[in-house]
Amino acid sequence: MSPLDPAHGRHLLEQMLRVRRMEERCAELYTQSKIRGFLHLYVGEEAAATGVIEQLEPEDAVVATYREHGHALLKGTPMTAILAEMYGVAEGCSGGRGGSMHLFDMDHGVYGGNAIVGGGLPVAVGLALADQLAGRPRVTACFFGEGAVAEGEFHESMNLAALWDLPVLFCCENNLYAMGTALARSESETDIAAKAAAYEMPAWPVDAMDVVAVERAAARAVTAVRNGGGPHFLELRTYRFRAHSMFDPERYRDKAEVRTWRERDPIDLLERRLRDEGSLDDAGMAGIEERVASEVDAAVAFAEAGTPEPVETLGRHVTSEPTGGGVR
Amino acid sequence: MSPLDPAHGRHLLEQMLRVRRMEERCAELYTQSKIRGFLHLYVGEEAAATGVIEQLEPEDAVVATYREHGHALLKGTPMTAILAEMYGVAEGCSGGRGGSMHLFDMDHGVYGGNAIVGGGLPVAVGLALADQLAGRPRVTACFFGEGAVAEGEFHESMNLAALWDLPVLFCCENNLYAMGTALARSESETDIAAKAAAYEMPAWPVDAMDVVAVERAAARAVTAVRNGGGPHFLELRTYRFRAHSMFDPERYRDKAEVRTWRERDPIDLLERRLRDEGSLDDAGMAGIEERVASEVDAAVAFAEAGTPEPVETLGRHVTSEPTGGGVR
Amino acid sequence: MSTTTYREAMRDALAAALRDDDRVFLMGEDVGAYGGCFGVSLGLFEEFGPERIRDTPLSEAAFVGAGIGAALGGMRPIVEIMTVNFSLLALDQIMNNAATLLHMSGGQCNVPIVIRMTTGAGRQLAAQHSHSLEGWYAHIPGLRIVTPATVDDARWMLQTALDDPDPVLLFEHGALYGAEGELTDDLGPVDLDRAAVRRSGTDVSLITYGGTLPTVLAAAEELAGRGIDAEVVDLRTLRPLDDEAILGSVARTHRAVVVDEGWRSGSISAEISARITEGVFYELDAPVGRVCSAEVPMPYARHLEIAALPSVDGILQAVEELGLRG
Amino acid sequence: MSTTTYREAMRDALAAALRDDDRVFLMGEDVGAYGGCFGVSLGLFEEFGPERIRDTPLSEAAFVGAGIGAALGGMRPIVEIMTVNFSLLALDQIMNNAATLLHMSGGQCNVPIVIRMTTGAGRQLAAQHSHSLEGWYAHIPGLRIVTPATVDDARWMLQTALDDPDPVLLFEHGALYGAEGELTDDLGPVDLDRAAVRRSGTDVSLITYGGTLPTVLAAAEELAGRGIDAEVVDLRTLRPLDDEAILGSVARTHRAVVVDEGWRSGSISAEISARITEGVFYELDAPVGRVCSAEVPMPYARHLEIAALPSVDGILQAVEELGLRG
Ligand SMILES: Cc1ncc(C[n+]2csc(CCOP(=O)(O)OP(=O)(O)O)c2C)c(N)n1
Ligand SMILES: Cc1ncc(C[n+]2csc(CCOP(=O)(O)OP(=O)(O)O)c2C)c(N)n1
Ligand SMILES: [Mg+2]
Ligand SMILES: [Mg+2]
Repeated sequence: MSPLDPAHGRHLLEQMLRVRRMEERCAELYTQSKIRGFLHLYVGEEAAATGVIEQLEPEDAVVATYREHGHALLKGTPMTAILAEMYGVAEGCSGGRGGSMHLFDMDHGVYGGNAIVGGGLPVAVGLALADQLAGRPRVTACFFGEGAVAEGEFHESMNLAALWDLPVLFCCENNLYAMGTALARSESETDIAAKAAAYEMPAWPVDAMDVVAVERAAARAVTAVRNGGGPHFLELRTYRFRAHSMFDPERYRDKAEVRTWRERDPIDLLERRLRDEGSLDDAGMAGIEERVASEVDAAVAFAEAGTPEPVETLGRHVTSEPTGGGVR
Repeated sequence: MSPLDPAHGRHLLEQMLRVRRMEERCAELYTQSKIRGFLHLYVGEEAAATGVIEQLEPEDAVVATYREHGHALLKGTPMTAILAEMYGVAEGCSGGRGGSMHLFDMDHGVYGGNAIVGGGLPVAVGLALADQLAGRPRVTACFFGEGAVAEGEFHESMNLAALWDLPVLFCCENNLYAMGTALARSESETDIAAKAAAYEMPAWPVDAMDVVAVERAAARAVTAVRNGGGPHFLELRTYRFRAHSMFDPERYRDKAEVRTWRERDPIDLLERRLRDEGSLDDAGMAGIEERVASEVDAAVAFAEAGTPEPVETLGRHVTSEPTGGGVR
Repeated sequence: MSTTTYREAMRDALAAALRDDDRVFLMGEDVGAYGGCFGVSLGLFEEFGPERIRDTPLSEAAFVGAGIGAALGGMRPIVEIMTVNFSLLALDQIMNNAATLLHMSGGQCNVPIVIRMTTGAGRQLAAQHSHSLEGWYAHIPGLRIVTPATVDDARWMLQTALDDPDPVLLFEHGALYGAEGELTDDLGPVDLDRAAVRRSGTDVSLITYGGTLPTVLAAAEELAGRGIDAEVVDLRTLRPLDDEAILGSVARTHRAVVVDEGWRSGSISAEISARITEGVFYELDAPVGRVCSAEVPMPYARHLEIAALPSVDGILQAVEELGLRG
Repeated sequence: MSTTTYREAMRDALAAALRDDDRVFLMGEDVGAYGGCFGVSLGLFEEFGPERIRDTPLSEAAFVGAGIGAALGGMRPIVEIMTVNFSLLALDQIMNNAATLLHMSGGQCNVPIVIRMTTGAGRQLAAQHSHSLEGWYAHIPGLRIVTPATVDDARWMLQTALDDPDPVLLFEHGALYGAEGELTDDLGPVDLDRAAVRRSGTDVSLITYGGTLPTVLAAAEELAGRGIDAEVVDLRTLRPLDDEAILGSVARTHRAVVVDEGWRSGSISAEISARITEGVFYELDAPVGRVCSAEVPMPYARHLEIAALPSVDGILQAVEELGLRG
């Protein structure tokens, strides 16, 4: 293993930490009822989105699920806009109408935030189709959990993308559970990457607790996709450290299993490696933590200062016509 | 190739001919507007259903598509009831309410006649689930075209059946076209049997112009399914000699291609073989044709003599309550 | 009589059905090991095991279709769909098969399935988890649509639904799960063809069902304080509608407001309004009023969500618009 | 002016849109090599090639979803679903995405897609190919539902639909394809917000759309012979409804019958009836009548299918029930 470029390594660490610390604060805010609805945390899985999105260009597109705070942040959505969204205020990236599960930010290529499992895949295929038709060298990265693999929309989308050679990168975040359902209880074939063979799509598994491994795989895949190599598929093997959502009593898995996975916390792994390679010391780490903390603080302050949309505008954005706030 | 048992060989030939001659008559009746709606003929594909259904027990179940006249007939539905159904009369196997695309006959295990491509697969899975739960050694054979493979319901059903080890036999009638869409224009991976690997389901392709080959494959698969071997998958490679339905001008394929396939007409192939093996002579063939012709004549006469359901009963069978013909 | 929650009442109903009839099984996403997305089936996995409390993959079309097939095969499946929005993935199976097989087969293929799902808003789950589509489903011939609103109905409707030889869709409003109420022991199967008058009154009929029943009862209380005596009709079943109860009530009160959480245009309220007009036009002292949800995909923000939903104030205003001032 | 069929008018509309705007493409099952299930797109494959006349696999959810994504990506996709019953497979994408993305994203994500599909009965295609669900779709906020009934509308509505920044569902009644009519050259984009009065009259408003317009016009002729002067309103767009046109007509005639091919309960007719009651109650000389399809999955047998559908006789009877006898 050759040493990581120190600056880049620290950058990756900071990116993951931004996601982690933001979400830890979200969890607190949830218990204070500042954030409501469903809240799905990405804690433990940060290396997956970080490694992939690091390889994307600003104009590239991301389609994600309800567990997408990290994806939006890493793609460029300001943390302020994300927190404001969870507060349900006008300054949120979706104007307070979407909430935690529906972060949108077209300026940064963030196309949701789709809370129907599997529902984002056809949309990602369509974005890629538009790019192909328009001759744009854009890549659409579509994130989804391994639970989505059982859905018909997964299957149909995989086939369309492969049949039409579309520039999509399918990123399956295999964290072994769909809510309480372990992979082996939902798939007759548990080797997710192998499923891509049924569509003649290049696919391979990646240790997604190792952000560097993810980045390496993503680099290869993104390049291939961008250069007309058709859709690619990454199985990002990861683990969710926390409950599925804030309501989940986690009856379906062992504490010991969680403990074992926590030993491979992607942030700890990278921190250790950087320290081992002499690229990070206590002061460096403290600097990162401090920057991140102040970004989180600022985001919370921003959200706290947000303004609710006037109730009179309830009917806005149902259709595009300037309806003056009325309901069509 | 060891010679076929003569009696069994002639039986298979007669079964295929029953389907062929019945459908040829249907085509005529369609041009006379005796039969209406959509009419999808199985001409050229008879060996597929014949070979498989020959291996089923009377209590086994069949779920098929809108191209299911042969399946119903072979499973035991009287030709009279089939013709009457296409005439839309009360004596039809679905009381005239289903028509060509919706032949039902619970007494013979015929569960439709489903005209939503892919729509029968989940139902077949459910029938098998009921059998498994009830401990019945029944097999459900589910027929569908290769076009259905692109549908999400195909994928979901394959996974459920394999995951739960259900006694279903999936029979994909690969006739290379879904209406006007050639297989290679609809699937990125055109090896249909290989797709079953994504579900860890035993699967293999069969030359379905050869009824004996189909029977052999079906024997193996049905036995395995019945003995708790879980779902199996047969790719029945066949060809449709006629148009998709009576409306299809067949702009999408070469006449030459059709001619080439017609050289392997499953009925001719078997007839030739039986003659070569000395199991069939002109008199024998004439006898079969005669029996079949009179069955068809009788069926048409039966349908012609059928009685339309009284209009007052329109609302029957919407719900089960004896509604006295009213609409709930 | 005892006090219990709607959630527990529903769970008791499931447990009783599973105990009484070997053909009954429960199938759906996370009904087993997880204990049910909203905790309804908690503990059933332990009692009845993984065959009868069957966790499914995320495959709404296939497992609803499998329920239909299992029903054809003689079982009595109860299929749970977590949230009504996800049921759209299974609509082909629900409309093209469950609702249609009996007719298409000329009366051969009964489909005795019960499909349960959570419906409704109020928990800030936004536009893909919050809709109220039960009234929309009531458009489909061949289905029975039931909407238990009380603890008793949560406990006692399921058995009637299971006894129905045809498909029943049972909608549980998410906001009701935690609601407490009096449970009548041994009430026995509910007559699903009959609406229930939850409060008698003479001045106006407030017609509702499911999640909005508590709101309507609160509005009726408020009206009582203003000297207006409202009758509250809980439809219970949206298909078929109990015309006799609806028209009977309006014929007595001469005024009606229909309240439901569906979007207004094309809502079940429209159907009820049309039927009232058709049935007792000359009894009406004022046009039938409707209080529905605003026609927006449900927004996340709390104040917007509240504004989108039927409220006591909205009902009071609708009553006022009938010319009733107490 | 020239005479043409509805099918050809639709094809001309498609061809013109494809010629005018590079962002437009047509996608669906067998729209290309086969020439379209009902022959609508015949010849377009040859003119525009397989990229823009794009045959899809049988994957309704994915190709409708891909149309949504392509629309987000700046294209103007026209997605064809062969028959309305198959659209149920795509309902998740239609309701949870197409209709919802704009709102959920706080106004960022327009979805300028046009989804065309064949609707309706009359060709003995039985219970999985014959339903009329356009009125049912009109329940969904965020969608525009249009139903061309004439050759002119078949030719000229598509462009307005494509110009709409939001999703439009365009329903073509299968029985209309072969219908001939006068085509107005260069009529230009139709105002989809406006219903059209297809026949003026003073005694009763017959309100309809799409496939039942010819039946209603025939009924109006018949009524004229009996001395009853019926006004025929073609709604054209089912969402949003043109309240002004509807209420205006009824305010003049004081009587209304709504005719549509959907199942009666929860039909768009119910909504129209409710709105008329709400809007012009005191103008009504009789309750609003409805003529809809019988609430059965469509049977195959010709006589049963005919009996299930709205008919001239049914309309005449409904008019008679309003107390109008000419
Ligand atoms: C179609 C649909 N069915 C069910 C749900 C409820 N649900 C939300 S998340 C989830 C589990 C998904 O698991 P997975 O795809 O592995 O993603 P993860 O949550 O593990 O990231 C379920 C069942 C849903 N949102 N959409
Ligand atoms: C869900 C759905 N989409 C489209 C159709 C229209 N359709 C009927 S048959 C058919 C082709 C099916 O091809 P395949 O599955 O290969 O069966 P085959 O007709 O070749 O036997 C199509 C597109 C349908 N009936 N159902
Ligand atoms: Mg997961
Ligand atoms: Mg085929």
